[in-house]
Amino acid sequence: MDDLFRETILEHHRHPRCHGSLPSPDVTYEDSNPLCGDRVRIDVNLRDGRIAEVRWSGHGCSISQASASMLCERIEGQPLEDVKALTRTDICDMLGIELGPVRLKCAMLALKTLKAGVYGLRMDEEDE
Amino acid sequence: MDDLFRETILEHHRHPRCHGSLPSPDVTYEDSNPLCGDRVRIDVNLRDGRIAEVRWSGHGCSISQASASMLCERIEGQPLEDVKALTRTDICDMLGIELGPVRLKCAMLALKTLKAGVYGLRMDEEDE
Amino acid sequence: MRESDRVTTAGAAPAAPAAAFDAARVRQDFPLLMARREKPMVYLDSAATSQKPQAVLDAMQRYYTTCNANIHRGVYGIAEEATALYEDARRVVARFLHAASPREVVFTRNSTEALNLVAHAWGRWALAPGDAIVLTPMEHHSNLVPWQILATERQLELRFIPISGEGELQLDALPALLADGRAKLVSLVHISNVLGTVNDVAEVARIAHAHGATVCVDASQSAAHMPIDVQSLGADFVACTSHKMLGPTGIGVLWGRRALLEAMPPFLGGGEMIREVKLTHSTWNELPWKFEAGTMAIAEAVGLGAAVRYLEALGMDAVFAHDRELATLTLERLTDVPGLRLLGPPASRRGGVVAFTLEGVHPHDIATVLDQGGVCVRAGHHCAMPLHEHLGIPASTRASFHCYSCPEDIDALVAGLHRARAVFAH
Amino acid sequence: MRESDRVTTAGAAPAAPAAAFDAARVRQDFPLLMARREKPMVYLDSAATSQKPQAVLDAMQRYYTTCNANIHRGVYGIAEEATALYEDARRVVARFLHAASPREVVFTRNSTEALNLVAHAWGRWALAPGDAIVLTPMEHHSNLVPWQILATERQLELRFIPISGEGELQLDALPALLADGRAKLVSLVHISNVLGTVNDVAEVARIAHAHGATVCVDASQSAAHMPIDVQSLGADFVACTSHKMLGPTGIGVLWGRRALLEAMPPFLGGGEMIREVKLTHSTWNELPWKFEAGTMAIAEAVGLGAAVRYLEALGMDAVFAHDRELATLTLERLTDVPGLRLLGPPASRRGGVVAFTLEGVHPHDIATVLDQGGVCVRAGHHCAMPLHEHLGIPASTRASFHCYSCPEDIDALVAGLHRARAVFAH
Ligand SMILES: Cc1ncc(COP(=O)(O)O)c(C=O)c1O
Ligand SMILES: Cc1ncc(COP(=O)(O)O)c(C=O)c1O
Repeated sequence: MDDLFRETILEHHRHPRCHGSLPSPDVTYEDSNPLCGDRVRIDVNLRDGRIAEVRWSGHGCSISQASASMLCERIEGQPLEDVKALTRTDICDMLGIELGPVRLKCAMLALKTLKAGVYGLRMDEEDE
Repeated sequence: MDDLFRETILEHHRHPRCHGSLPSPDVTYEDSNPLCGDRVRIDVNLRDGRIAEVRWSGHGCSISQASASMLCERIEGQPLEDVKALTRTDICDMLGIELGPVRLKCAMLALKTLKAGVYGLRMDEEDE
Repeated sequence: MRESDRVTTAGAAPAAPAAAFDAARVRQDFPLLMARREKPMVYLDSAATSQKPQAVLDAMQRYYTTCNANIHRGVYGIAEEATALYEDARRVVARFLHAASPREVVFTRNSTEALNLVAHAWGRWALAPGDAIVLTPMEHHSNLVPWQILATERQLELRFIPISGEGELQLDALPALLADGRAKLVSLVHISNVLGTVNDVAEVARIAHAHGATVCVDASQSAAHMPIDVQSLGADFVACTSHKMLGPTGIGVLWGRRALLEAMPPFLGGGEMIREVKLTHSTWNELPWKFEAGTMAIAEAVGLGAAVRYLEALGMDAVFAHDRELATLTLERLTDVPGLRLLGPPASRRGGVVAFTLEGVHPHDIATVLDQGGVCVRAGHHCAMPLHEHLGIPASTRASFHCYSCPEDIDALVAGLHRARAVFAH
Repeated sequence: MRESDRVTTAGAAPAAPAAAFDAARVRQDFPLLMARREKPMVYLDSAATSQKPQAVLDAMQRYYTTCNANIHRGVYGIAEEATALYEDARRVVARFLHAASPREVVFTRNSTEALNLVAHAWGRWALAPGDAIVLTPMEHHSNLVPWQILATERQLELRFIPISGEGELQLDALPALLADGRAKLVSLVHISNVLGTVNDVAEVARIAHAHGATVCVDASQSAAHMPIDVQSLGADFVACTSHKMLGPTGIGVLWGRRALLEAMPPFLGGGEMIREVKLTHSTWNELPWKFEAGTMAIAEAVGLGAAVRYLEALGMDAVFAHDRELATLTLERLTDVPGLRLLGPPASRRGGVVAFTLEGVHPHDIATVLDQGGVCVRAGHHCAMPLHEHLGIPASTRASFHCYSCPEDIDALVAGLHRARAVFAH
């Protein structure tokens, strides 16, 4: 159990942070993982080049949902350029686990959705 | 050399029997082997339920051409029902050699053409 | 059967003929399952792909090391051998499916390509705007998406046979779907890869044919697990896929009625499928080669031939009985797991596939916990999103069996499910 | 290179860098060629299909016996391993072709399917009635028939770049073929599988692009034998096929520019290539999976990856130099055989393919006599009927080489040709 279900992942899964939606968000974007159906929507308000508020919702496995929760908790209030610089490595560090190519897609869904929504950015394969 | 190029095959190849065409044949049919391009045309005149005259032409390897020559020599004057009964085994016996699946198609081209022309018969896989 | 055999067999298994099937012994033919590992391998994902017996690997290895050559056009020794092996595999598959002739057996890449072949070559030729195609909501995407693409392109209507809450076709509704004569095709799955439901394809074919519709069957799951007789099924096209049949990846089969295959235009163009090529036009080869463009999966055909021979030696009746026995046991054992919802019909009407959900634990997480105990199951939509939508769930967890699966595998599954509940208990 | 390496290499082969390539040693990696037989095996049909090194067979065997599982959707250990191996093969192929990204690399069944994919997905999307496609008369049927089918369906015109008597493209004629702006595609073979001609694809692409036409390259022969850089070739699509590249049957590759692949609709529909499926419509997955429907040739991808690594270790420059050396030698030696007519250009402008006719002896008969001496060559139209018609011959005999071919193979060929003349002397 120790590896994939670290207590912090289970904790975020049980008590997700920044969960929900924003009334009239500056940006809202939704994406899914075609292979497993995990789905994440992220609402963002921007102010002064920062992520002022962020809320997420969705369904899927504990990895995809905990990753969304941790990511949103981390970026709220952060400058956009720091968010833009986030990579696969940051997500893996945040989760604190090693992932194979299939579960990695679950883990990366939230960041992918965020970047596509906020910057219209497509992540290239190095980041996935 | 002994196997495939028996003297009788080479002999028919050098001096084909019933070679040429008929001025106004009752039946004329041409077919080719799509895999190697061997081609045979057979002209037939029918009389009293017999193959009265038969001539063939074409191009291809010694097996396909010798087989056409031997077949035509054998069937000229024969009753149609005997011709209809000819099978793969008869052709192999006539050539006197064992053939793999690829060369077998060369050997069978003349009989296939004859049957398609005279009876509109499609040979099933057992005969090929 | 010789007298002495009969005596021995009868003596060994007087009341339970299925006991003749010894999965523990069968298992020994499968090197992946027998390999020494840190934790034991409990493979319960045969509906996704099956493991391969040594005989299949050996057949391919032998091909590559003794007679690898391109086929049909080489006149030298190993090319003749390779051609003979490839065409022999076709004959073995024809026998296995009870095809009228090997000419009705077309090799494809997989089931998906076989179904696309029907959609492209038959569909674009036989269907006109306003026609309809009848499908079911339990189709694998491979028997859904090709028809959606065709429907958009040709302005066809898609109709669906309704299914019951247990996931069985409601065939009383079929005549009404066919009544206006616009439905020219009924295409359906034989065994659902999620529900395990065994559809009554013969009855569907009877009704469809009575209304003049052609019948296409996705036998991806069934051909791998039960006897298939394309004649008595009454279908016009049947698709199956080697990698679920103990054979290699990279090859599948389309069986079609000869008259249909002959009338249809070809699908892919290239070497092999032609009779004569000019610069601007061509004529087509005979069946089945008309549908086989370019260098085919030769080694894979040889491997599939060996797999089919292996299955024939086991006996498909026995394989199916074994699957169903394990499904029965699994359904029984899973009722002990709190919060578990079973999908699909009772074991008596299904194949070796059992899918379920577990309250409060996402299927991916179940599969991950199970994996930590060495148990391999599939989690997700199993390429059947519309079915999951119909069932009101985003995903499910699925255990599936083949001839090498054992009751011990199910013990490990049940233990893993209890563990998953514990990990995710709130 | 470390200093010590440089010294050693320089010391071992001071004047002849090609001598570093030791075909006799390479040959030992190929079990089929090394197997003990009654008569020695002289394999001169590598343009039809190549033999496979042990490393390729081992990679596939290892896949099947340690981590065979369906990919992309399994979350358990061996499914993650299988997915990683499959996607690693894609990365290796991308590197080999110098693709900008692995996303531009689509796995297909063979070259033929890759070219059909372009004709179906790009062609039906990009071309309208009245448009034209420019081809050459030296195309393999696989790069001819798909365009013929499309041309008939869409009322397109086919145009052909003329070729010289020696079988080389007359590129001065190309601008005129493109001048009216109706030609939207130029599709041509890189190395002819009959003539051996190496076409100047980069120059064709330059001219075509200047006229706004897209460029598709059939690299079936070239990718197996010379360095390919899709960037410097300037093509938009490139097709190649594993079984000629020392890899297994059952898999091929389409490389395409990312922007084009993204804009095109999908080809085959089914599992894997979708994002979301509803009952009556679907959305597509990202590249490259949008073009990979159903369970792909997983073991074969692993085998192809191993083959590409093997080729990279040999060095594609060295492989091509070796091919050309053997072609040079063969052309020299064949001039000694009376009645022999060589097809194609001088060795300095060709790859490792030498086709010819012999007066008075049909190519099939030549191949059969050669086979009796253990020499495997191909006889026929080599899936290039229009080229043979252009050359005024129904068929030809072809000898072709790969990294394991040796000068002794050519001795055996020449001896066999003298024998064939003797048998068929009138
Ligand atoms: C030039 C050329 N193009 C296309 C092909 C077709 O390759 P495949 O049969 O693997 O699709 C071949 C080989 O047969 C070839 O030599
Ligand atoms: C019912 C069903 N149909 C079609 C397929 C597709 O098979 P393949 O991926 O081999 O084309 C599968 C398996 O994935 C299946 O279970």
